[in-house]
Amino acid sequence: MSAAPEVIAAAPRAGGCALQRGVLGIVLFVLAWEGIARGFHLPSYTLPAVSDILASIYAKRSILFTAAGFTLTEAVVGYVIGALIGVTLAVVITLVPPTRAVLLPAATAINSVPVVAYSPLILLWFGIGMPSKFVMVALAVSFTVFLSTLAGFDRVDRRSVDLLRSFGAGRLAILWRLRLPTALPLMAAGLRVSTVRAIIVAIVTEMLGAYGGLGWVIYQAVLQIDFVQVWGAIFVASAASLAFFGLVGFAERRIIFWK
Amino acid sequence: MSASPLTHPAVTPGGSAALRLLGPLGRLARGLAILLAVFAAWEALVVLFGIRPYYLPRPTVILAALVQTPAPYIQGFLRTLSETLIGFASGALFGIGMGLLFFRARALRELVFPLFIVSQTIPVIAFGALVVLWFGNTLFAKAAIAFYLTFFPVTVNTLLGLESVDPRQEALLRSFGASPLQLMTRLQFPTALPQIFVALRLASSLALVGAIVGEWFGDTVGLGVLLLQGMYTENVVSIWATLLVSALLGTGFYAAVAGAERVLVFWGAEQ
Amino acid sequence: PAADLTKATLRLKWLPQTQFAGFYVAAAKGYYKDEGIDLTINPGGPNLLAENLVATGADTFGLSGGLDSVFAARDKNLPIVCIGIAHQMTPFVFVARADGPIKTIQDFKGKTVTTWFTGANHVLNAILAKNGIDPALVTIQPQQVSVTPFVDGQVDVITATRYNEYYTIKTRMGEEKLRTFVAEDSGITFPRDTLIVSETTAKEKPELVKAFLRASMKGWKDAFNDPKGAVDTVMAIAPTLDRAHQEFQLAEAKKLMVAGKVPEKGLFWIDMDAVKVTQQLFVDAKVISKPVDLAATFNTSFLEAIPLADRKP
Amino acid sequence: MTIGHSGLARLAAAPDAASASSAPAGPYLLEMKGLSKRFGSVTAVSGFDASIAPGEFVTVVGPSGCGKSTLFNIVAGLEEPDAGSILRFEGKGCHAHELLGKVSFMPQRDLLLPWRTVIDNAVIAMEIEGRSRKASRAEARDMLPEFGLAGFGDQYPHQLSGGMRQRVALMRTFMFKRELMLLDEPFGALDALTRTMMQRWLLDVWRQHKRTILFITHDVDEALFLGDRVIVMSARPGRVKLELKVDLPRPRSAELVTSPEFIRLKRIVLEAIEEEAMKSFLASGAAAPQTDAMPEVQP
Amino acid sequence: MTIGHSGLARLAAAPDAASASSAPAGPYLLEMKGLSKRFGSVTAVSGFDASIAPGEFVTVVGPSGCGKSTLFNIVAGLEEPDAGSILRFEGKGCHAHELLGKVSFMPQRDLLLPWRTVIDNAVIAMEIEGRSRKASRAEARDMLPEFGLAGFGDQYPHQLSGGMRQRVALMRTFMFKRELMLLDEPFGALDALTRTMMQRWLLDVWRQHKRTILFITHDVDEALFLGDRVIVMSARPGRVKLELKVDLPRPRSAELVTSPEFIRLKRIVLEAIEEEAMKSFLASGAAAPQTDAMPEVQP
Ligand SMILES: Nc1ncnc2c1ncn2[C@@H]1O[C@H](COP(=O)(O)OP(=O)(O)OP(=O)(O)O)[C@@H](O)[C@H]1O
Ligand SMILES: Nc1ncnc2c1ncn2[C@@H]1O[C@H](COP(=O)(O)OP(=O)(O)OP(=O)(O)O)[C@@H](O)[C@H]1O
Ligand SMILES: [Mg+2]
Ligand SMILES: [Mg+2]
Repeated sequence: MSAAPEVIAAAPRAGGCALQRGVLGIVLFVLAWEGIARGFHLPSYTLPAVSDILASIYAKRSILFTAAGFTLTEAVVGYVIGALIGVTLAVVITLVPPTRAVLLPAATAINSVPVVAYSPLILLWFGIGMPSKFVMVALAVSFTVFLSTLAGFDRVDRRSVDLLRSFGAGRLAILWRLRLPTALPLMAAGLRVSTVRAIIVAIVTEMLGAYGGLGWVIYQAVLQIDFVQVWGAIFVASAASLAFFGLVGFAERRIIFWK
Repeated sequence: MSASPLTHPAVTPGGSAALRLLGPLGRLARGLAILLAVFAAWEALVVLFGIRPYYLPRPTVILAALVQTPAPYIQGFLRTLSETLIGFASGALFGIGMGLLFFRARALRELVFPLFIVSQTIPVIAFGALVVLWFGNTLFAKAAIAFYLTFFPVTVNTLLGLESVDPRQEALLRSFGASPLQLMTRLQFPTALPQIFVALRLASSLALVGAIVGEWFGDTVGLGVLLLQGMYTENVVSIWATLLVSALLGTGFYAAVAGAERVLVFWGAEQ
Repeated sequence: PAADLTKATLRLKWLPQTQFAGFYVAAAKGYYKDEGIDLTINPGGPNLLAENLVATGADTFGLSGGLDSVFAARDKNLPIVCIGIAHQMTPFVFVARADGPIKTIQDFKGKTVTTWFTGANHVLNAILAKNGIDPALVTIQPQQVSVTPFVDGQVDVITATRYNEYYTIKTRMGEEKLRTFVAEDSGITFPRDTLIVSETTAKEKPELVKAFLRASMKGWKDAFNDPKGAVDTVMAIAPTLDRAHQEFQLAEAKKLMVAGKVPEKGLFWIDMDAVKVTQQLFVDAKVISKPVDLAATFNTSFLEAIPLADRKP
Repeated sequence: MTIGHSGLARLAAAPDAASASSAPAGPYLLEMKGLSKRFGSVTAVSGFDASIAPGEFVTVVGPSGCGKSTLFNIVAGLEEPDAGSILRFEGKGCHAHELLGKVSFMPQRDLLLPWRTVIDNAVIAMEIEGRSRKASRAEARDMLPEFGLAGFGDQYPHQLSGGMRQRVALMRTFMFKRELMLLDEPFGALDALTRTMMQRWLLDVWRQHKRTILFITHDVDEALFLGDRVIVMSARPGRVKLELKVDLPRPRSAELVTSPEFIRLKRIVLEAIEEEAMKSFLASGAAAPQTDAMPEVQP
Repeated sequence: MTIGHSGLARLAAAPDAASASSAPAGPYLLEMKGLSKRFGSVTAVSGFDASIAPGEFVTVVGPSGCGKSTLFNIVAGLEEPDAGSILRFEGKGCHAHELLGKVSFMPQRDLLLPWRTVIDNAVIAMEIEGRSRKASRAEARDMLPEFGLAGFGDQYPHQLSGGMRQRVALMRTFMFKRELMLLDEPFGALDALTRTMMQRWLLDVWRQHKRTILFITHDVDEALFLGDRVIVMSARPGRVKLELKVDLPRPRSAELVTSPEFIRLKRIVLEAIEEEAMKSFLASGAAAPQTDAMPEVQP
């Protein structure tokens, strides 16, 4: 099949010392930022100081946390829907091979359009409420999950399939006992990469029209020329992404223990 | 001994050889046939169920729009293409460079890598306004966003590729007295190339996303502009036409990168 | 001669359309060049704020959101100066169904009203306040990109710009099916589409500002006199636009631009009385923390330096 | 340093002499007559005839690519032979796919599922048969000591050495209780020493379980050490080149491989194989070797 | 079905008897005295003594993990031995790293670079030495027929069979013209038949090129068939367990492996190895075998 797994492996793991260095790196970066912003008296619309941003996050915490909850809801619901669609499609193609000739090219074609390009259409179709965000996130997630799951299903050793067949196993049994577990690592990689995308897509769509959420907060803050708040929302978004990513990564390590 | 190479089986099965010869053309024909079928089904669906045109216009209407006013779509295509190319190329070079640097300087990598990761969780669009402030209303502002989305996967995969070098292979070259530079050019970089290309293929789509999003920040030409315009004037036909052009651009660019990969990484990822 | 031209940019508030026809006509006909300006027109977009770009020097001129965003910018200490106002009256109308239950502003109570939270919401609040309606009694929601929810009857009142959404609703439903509520009927005027420059430009390059205003006025007058030509000019830049819509838009823009004191004072006139009223509105609504320095924010001297005959539409 | 031409000549008479004594009497468990299989223009197997009696241990050797695995795939029911081939199982003619689930098959690699413990890997075939999971697990646990896996039941494959993994794969094959077992180079991936240990152990297990085994290998020592009978296949398309009865006493011990009788049999098999290896090299389309010692077996 | 206890007893005297006759006279090319190497808490090699005379073909066998590759890494200059170890090359004492670029080393796998043609793979060592690319390519092209690769110079590794790849790797090693060649299980990945062919061919090439070869293998037949001398290593930590002179006539032909003298030597080596394999199994910490036939060589 032509759909190569496009899943980028996770960043190299960090050891104990590496962790310390990583924290040090972030601290240095923040200090440099603070120094530059304060030292050059940069106006907030160019680059606000980190301390100001943190202070603003604290001051506006209830707005930001509500918005983050809004965005996370959109991202997680869309993510789950997208993941289910992606896995289902891959299962259908595997169980009913003739569908591959139709579904795979169609999926690849739809996937060749950058997701954000769909947003105008989706907003027109589904309005600016949560449903349009669900659809956008699901769209972005489902293709990644679909392609990585299918690649996982296809990666299974032909000889293993033959072995189970020789035991009298049918397609479903082979899918359940062999293809699914084989595909898990690739699926998980797809799921992990999708977490960050889910949140970014939710925010991007919110900025084009929404009733709330971090993207909406950013949009409003830009209009009110409140760049400290823009940065505050970016910080919160980034933290939410990291948390979502970490959570899925943790679940992955628990489930795929044999790697 | 003028033998034929052994992997080309001495006798190639006739049927499959013919198929392979037909390969690219045949696949193209099949792809076009499927496309036509999809369009026909779509047209029929809209007509039969009387779907309102501002929900889903008929494909013939979309194609007609493309044919009647091709100029904005062609200009948009070219403009977005150049932004994508510049962002992609700079992101790829920077990504590979950082990968090499991180590979050689472990301490630096541990210091900077977490920042790279965090940077990727920032929604680009939040940056749009700032990028216009920093880079002005130029093509480079868009390319900068494409760059931002591109470099990270390339860095990660370059690093992973370099680290996947077989230590025995390295030992072999060292036993021949190879210097670090010789190791890099003759072993490490070529080994990493397949991995790098996986990232480049991904980056080709991301660069396009970056260019389109970048165009939402005040521009006159580009596919992103056409999308916005279509959205705010509720011109669904124009949105669809732009989607089709984006698909063309996306597929074409991806195919180009994949083609380059096939030529440069002719030996395949597995060995 | 190209070497003598001063480079400058104009940042619009939105994508190219005939709402900005005069500027495009002036550029196309070389009026800016005649005034010694090599002007680039940069469109806006969602998420872009002309005030910000002008304040930082990224753009020379800005056609910004309106008095609301000018006040907000000054409130945040952005060094910008308003040198003219394009739309002399409120460009928004509130639209309900003619055959629906909403006959007067009072009927907004208990109904769903959608509006943009980018300025139009202030107008809505002011209208409600003027009519003694507690905003809490009205369900105010952010407005969709599409007018479909209103057309489908999911929303009772929708906000529309006279030149954009109103046209879309009208073509989809028929004008006779619509009832409109205008801010001016409640004694409120909300001028929008303000021309701004940075304080530095205002101080150091007054001639440039005047030259820009002169050329722009010329462009606009041409656009009013030859709407077809103006639409052609804009459509050359954004060919995917709908011509009929753009013609309508230009006609509406003209109405907005020649309203108020413009017949006596000329295009882009800054009606300080209207400005003061609007500021009070914002202070009352706590949109800005304190009144701004009006003298520093609004500078009519550039307009006044142009002979009145040239300014009159 | 030569593929002795004298050897080839000498061999000409050998196969028939040897195979004359090799066919066991009685009703056969598996009979193959004129078995053929083409893949496109490649004929993998052509006119293969052999019969396996119940309880026999038959080993198959032959040059790489001669169709050994293809043969096994047919007998395991995974692939249909070409028209005209005759396949009889337990005295009845049948289609290959009817053998699915009736023959216990172990492929070239251990193919353990990394997410299953030793026990769960061993019971997978029974699980697919729909047998009670609990009962089959208990049964597997009881068999662990016999397979040298006592105490390893709850380990995962990646925690095992190559030899142990191979034993788990064998245990899985044994637990799928079918009269006929097909083992395709089960020890091919092991180093020479581990391999020797495993051979001796396999004979032990086979003696206790009394199954019929068809065993593919590349290694002549292994074929002779294990088999009641050795089938040497010709170069592609695979046919029977030589059937050789191995009249060595059982149980067989390590010293056997250096006994004169073993050496005598080994010489016969080696010469037959060498002739075929040479053929397969010539058939691969290469010109005659430049040195006298570079025949290439793999296509 | 046992690891003959009688065998172990008989062996007790054997090593010394055998090794007494094994040391060749004259100045040595390579001398190792008390060579040791620890990795953390694992002692891979400990007190290894051996000397290699110019032109000799010495083979090394030993259980898996006994430190053979570690030994080669030291001699190739890739790893320093622990303090107290003595390493002499061409009569002069030296550090291991001084040997980098002085010894021609071929690791366990062919390790061909997939993006280089056969020729370019063969010349990589010369390229690293800084020799003219054109000249070395021409030289490589001339050597192709000898290595059975005529006409394959511009092919890529993935187009070659396993045996041919191995020959390219050997060609690369030969083209790095150094007195001493270290070959670490060069045929380990080949099937038994290809392997036999390659052995005979290697002897041929060696005869013509007159190099000194140190050759690691797991296969006793291979060690005896190729070597002037066989060094059997003990289980980890690796020492010399047995040095055995192989007084078989050269050139050696395929029939040799079934000759009585060969069988006699094989028996000696097998017993020495089996004792060590058993030791290494017991040392691996596993419980005593449950059946009498499941020793495990790999830890
Ligand atoms: N599914 C298939 N499609 C096409 N050709 C095949 C297929 N399976 C096997 N072949 C071909 O049939 C021939 C015999 O293959 P097979 O795997 O049976 O050989 P083998 O004797 O098992 O070899 P080895 O000793 O290397 O395992 C080979 O030339 C192979 O390329
Ligand atoms: N770099 C290293 N770090 C730690 N331990 C090592 C290292 N290299 C080798 N060892 C250990 O030293 C021992 C000897 O390893 P070595 O590779 O030399 O064995 P070998 O005899 O070549 O085995 P095989 O026959 O399997 O190739 C092993 O236990 C191995 O785990
Ligand atoms: Mg096989
Ligand atoms: Mg080793």
